[in-house]
Amino acid sequence: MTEAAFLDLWHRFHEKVVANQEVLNQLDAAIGDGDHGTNMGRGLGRVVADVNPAGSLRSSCRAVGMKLLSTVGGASGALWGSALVSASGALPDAPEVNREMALAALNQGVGQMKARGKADVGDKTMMDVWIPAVNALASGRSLREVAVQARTWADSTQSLEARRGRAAYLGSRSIGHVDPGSLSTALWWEALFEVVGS
Amino acid sequence: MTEAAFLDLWHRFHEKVVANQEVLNQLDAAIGDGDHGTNMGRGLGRVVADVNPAGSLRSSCRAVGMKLLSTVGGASGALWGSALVSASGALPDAPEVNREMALAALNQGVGQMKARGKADVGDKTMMDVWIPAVNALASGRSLREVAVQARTWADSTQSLEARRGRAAYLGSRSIGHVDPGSLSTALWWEALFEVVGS
Amino acid sequence: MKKMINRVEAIVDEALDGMALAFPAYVRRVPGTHVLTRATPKRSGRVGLVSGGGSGHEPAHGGYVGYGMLDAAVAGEVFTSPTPDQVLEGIRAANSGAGVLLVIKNYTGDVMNFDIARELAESEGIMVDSVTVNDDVAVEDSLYTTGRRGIAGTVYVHKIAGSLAERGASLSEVKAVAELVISRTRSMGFALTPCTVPANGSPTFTLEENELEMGIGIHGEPGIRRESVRPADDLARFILDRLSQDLELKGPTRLAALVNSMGGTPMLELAILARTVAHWCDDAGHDLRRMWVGEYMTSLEMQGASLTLLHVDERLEDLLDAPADTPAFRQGVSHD
Amino acid sequence: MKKMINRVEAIVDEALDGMALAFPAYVRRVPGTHVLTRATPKRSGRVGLVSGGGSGHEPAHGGYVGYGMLDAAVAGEVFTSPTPDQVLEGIRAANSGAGVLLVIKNYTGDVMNFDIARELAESEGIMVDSVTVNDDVAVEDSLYTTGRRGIAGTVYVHKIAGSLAERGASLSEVKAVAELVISRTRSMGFALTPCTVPANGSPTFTLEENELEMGIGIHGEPGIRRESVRPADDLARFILDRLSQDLELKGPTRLAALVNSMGGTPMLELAILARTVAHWCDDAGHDLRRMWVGEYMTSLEMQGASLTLLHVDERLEDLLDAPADTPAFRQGVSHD
Ligand SMILES: Nc1ncnc2c1ncn2[C@@H]1O[C@H](COP(=O)(O)OP(=O)(O)O)[C@@H](O)[C@H]1O
Ligand SMILES: Nc1ncnc2c1ncn2[C@@H]1O[C@H](COP(=O)(O)OP(=O)(O)O)[C@@H](O)[C@H]1O
Ligand SMILES: [Mg+2]
Ligand SMILES: [Mg+2]
Ligand SMILES: [Mg+2]
Ligand SMILES: [Mg+2]
Repeated sequence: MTEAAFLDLWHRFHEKVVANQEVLNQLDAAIGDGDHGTNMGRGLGRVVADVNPAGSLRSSCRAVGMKLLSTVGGASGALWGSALVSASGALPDAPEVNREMALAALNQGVGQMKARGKADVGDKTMMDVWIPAVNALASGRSLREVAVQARTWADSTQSLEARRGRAAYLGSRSIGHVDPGSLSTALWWEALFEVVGS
Repeated sequence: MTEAAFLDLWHRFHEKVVANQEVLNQLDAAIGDGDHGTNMGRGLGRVVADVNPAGSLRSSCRAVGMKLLSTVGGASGALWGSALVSASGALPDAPEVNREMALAALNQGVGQMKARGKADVGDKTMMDVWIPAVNALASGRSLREVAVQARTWADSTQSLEARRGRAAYLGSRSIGHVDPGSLSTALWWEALFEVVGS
Repeated sequence: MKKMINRVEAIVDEALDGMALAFPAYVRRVPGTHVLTRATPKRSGRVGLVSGGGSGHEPAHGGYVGYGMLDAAVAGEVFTSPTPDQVLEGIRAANSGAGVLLVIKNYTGDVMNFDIARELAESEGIMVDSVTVNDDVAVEDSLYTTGRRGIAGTVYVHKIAGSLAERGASLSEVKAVAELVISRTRSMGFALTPCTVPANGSPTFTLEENELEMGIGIHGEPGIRRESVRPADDLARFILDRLSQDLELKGPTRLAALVNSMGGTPMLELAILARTVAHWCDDAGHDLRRMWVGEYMTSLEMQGASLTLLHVDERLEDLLDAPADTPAFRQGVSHD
Repeated sequence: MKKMINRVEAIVDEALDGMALAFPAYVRRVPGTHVLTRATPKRSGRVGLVSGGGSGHEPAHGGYVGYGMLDAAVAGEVFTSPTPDQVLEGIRAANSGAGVLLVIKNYTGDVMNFDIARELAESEGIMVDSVTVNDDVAVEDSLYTTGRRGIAGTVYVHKIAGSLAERGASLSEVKAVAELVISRTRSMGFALTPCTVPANGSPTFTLEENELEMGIGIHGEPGIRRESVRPADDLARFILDRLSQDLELKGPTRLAALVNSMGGTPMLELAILARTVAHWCDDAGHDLRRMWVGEYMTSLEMQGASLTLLHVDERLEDLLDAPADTPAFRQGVSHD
């Protein structure tokens, strides 16, 4: 993956989030506080506007992370931001990265999310997409498969009772609604597939 | 007029105000603060419950006035209350009163209202009923005629711009609505006619 | 109508008890009345200050009973003037021999009921005088009508006259400073939503999603004009220009400003108005000495705000800033 | 959506400016940040107190910056945790060498963003510790979930830890008292109406005329249960029983109580709740030492209220009653 593709990923992700901003807010309104689309849209808009190629994937990944950290706010800002800052450490100070290193960085980032957020699969958070997705990739599944599956994993949060994040306060009333962070994460995987192809 | 008739007057007036409470409140909501029916209903309810015959029209008129003064509140409470207290001075310390003395007491009461409220005919207040009514009686018209006319006088406040009371703050926006205090005053005249007959 | 109450008929009674129970160090209820008076009376021989009016304007007026402000507050039913017998109880509670000043908001009902109470008190030998606050510029001033209403600016009168009374001034001096404040105070307010008088159960007017009522009073009554909603800056500047015209401010002036919530408007939005007030003063070269922002004189749960300007001088400013200690207004905490 | 604002995107920025312009004697805005800090810093060498969270809870938290309470408050967008860089600015502003205590309300977003900021500050050599307030009994407490939310009881932590810090206690002492307060504070709230997050433009939930949401948080989120509206007394007693159970109050206890408006509920109705709180304490033989009634921790214009009980002892009571002087909370005025 080139640095250009990496930055394109964030452009496409931003577009998708903006296109789904209302949906994301409404999902969050049902089981949270209704701002997930606004938060992600605001932060990604700033990434798109402010982050320029640096000739180094490590630098640009870190820059995207820092930007999200300081502009998204909320739970998702802390998780996305610190995951990317952490992942950048596993990326080379070079304008391109191979699949193996990219996977290592992904693992690093998801590990950071898990450590920071203390959520696991089944807690009805975006981890319900992140964890199966990196596991699938690690076990050799194609990005196409993962990108398609991501939606399914996101949808499957509907039947769960939330144990982490704001939705957990609703207890069993959280059942029946898709987790907004899972949906935005699925959008990210779709954007990645569109940029990288297979 | 006997003391019994006098006290019956307040019973009937109370009934009429309660029956028209919503209308009075709505008229007051349009150009005031929506409480005229509530205020009069509350005070008259207390008159009906608490004022007993005293064998003296002067005493019972004063008692009704004091009761209204301490239970109605608002502009109407001060006006009705102080008018009745003042009128009682013109009534005999006896259980009955003739037409002449009753008229003198009415005049005394209306004079007090005028002094206290500084409103005259045309200001869109209950004086638009009180003043023509006592004038008509004084010039020999029958109580029946006055009781019928009272409604007309009240209705005619609709086209006026308020110059006194809360409705005055609306300026020309007060035009087009009947003054609530005029309507409750008309109800009083109707009650009086029902009690006294011709 | 959805309200956090028990019974409509008991609202005022229970709320008065609630104030006395919540702030026992500040106020007590005169038994059997609608009067809140100071828990610790002010030093005897000082002028007493009494205000009041209909309920529904909280923290006015019970919230202003205490050191440096009122000695007694008299509450009527919601948006209904208190009755003369109750006002008389307030006067009695506030009197310690040096006389009592009544601070009346200019509404026909309030003026008449307070007047009657004053006559009753005087017949008991209590020295009573009164001032009538009429700060609302929305209404045309005229000798031939009821005149202007009293709204949020009333709290400036409580504060300044209260502090002068606390310092031991005579009844005529306290009255004079109250009249000075009245002559230099102007206010105007607007509503984004109406409010519901409990006894009625439905809002006193209705507004579309893009409408506001300009020039409202504090009893849920409609204002002088219905307008389109506009940005907070425009609203504030429009009102401030009106106030400054009416105060006949010629050049840079020393001012105090009050940004008052009608009850339902949150502090977040008030702060945005406050910002514009400061900017407007800057633009005009005025010296904005003091700003109060919050709920001072409300109309139940109505959303909206009023702005008040007070043209201060050194003496008024000193009295405005003097310590006060009441349930709803406190200042002058000493730091160590 | 009808709000007294200029532009949705500018609300927080303009409101922060407004606070600084309205209360220049109390707070200033750290330039270029969402941080309000004291206009006059506390004596150097004392522990700094920093709190914050999303906007929309005014007067929390900027209104509590000042003598005896916070040293800095960090504001996020409406109902959105502030970002770590902003919290770091708050920590820097509050630090005068003796370390900084972060008072965090227990929400995943707040906790994570404050944690990251703490790591950043520590890497700059600033001593930082934190406490997490989780007073809301509506939510089940459990190690396997997010745990309970922090709501209005947070203000007790500000007040008591703030006064201890003001007296010169060490970071570990200030943290210990904050944790003691947290362990003895319980709250629960309900909504009569929802609120509208400006960026969304429509209410987060809808309620019928006879419905309320019980067990709400402070971000417009739905509560744990939808109920029929009932008399204020019933509501208050139901909540107080829950709080007292959860506090495991065995017999008569010394208590402080906070009757908090969610923003749109007027003081008139709060006073009615306050009355019931006092009666409930009487009935149970509790010694109700101090009551606060008003807007302390709000959800924009939401109508509703929360009740908080704090189990005090002599030391906590002394700290609770110690002087404080901030835009929104003042006590300890000396009378002459
Ligand atoms: N502890 C956690 N671990 C992982 N993801 C979480 C956690 N808490 C919340 N999330 C995710 O964050 C999303 C909410 O983000 P957002 O609405 O932007 O923040 P906030 O909840 O602070 O308003 C949730 O839908 C969920 O997917
Ligand atoms: N100055 C006045 N003189 C005579 N009648 C008046 C005056 N002011 C008000 N009124 C009468 O009082 C009525 C309003 O009474 P009410 O609603 O009970 O009191 P308030 O206006 O204090 O709410 C008006 O409709 C009008 O008829
Ligand atoms: Mg959210
Ligand atoms: Mg009326
Ligand atoms: Mg009235
Ligand atoms: Mg949020």
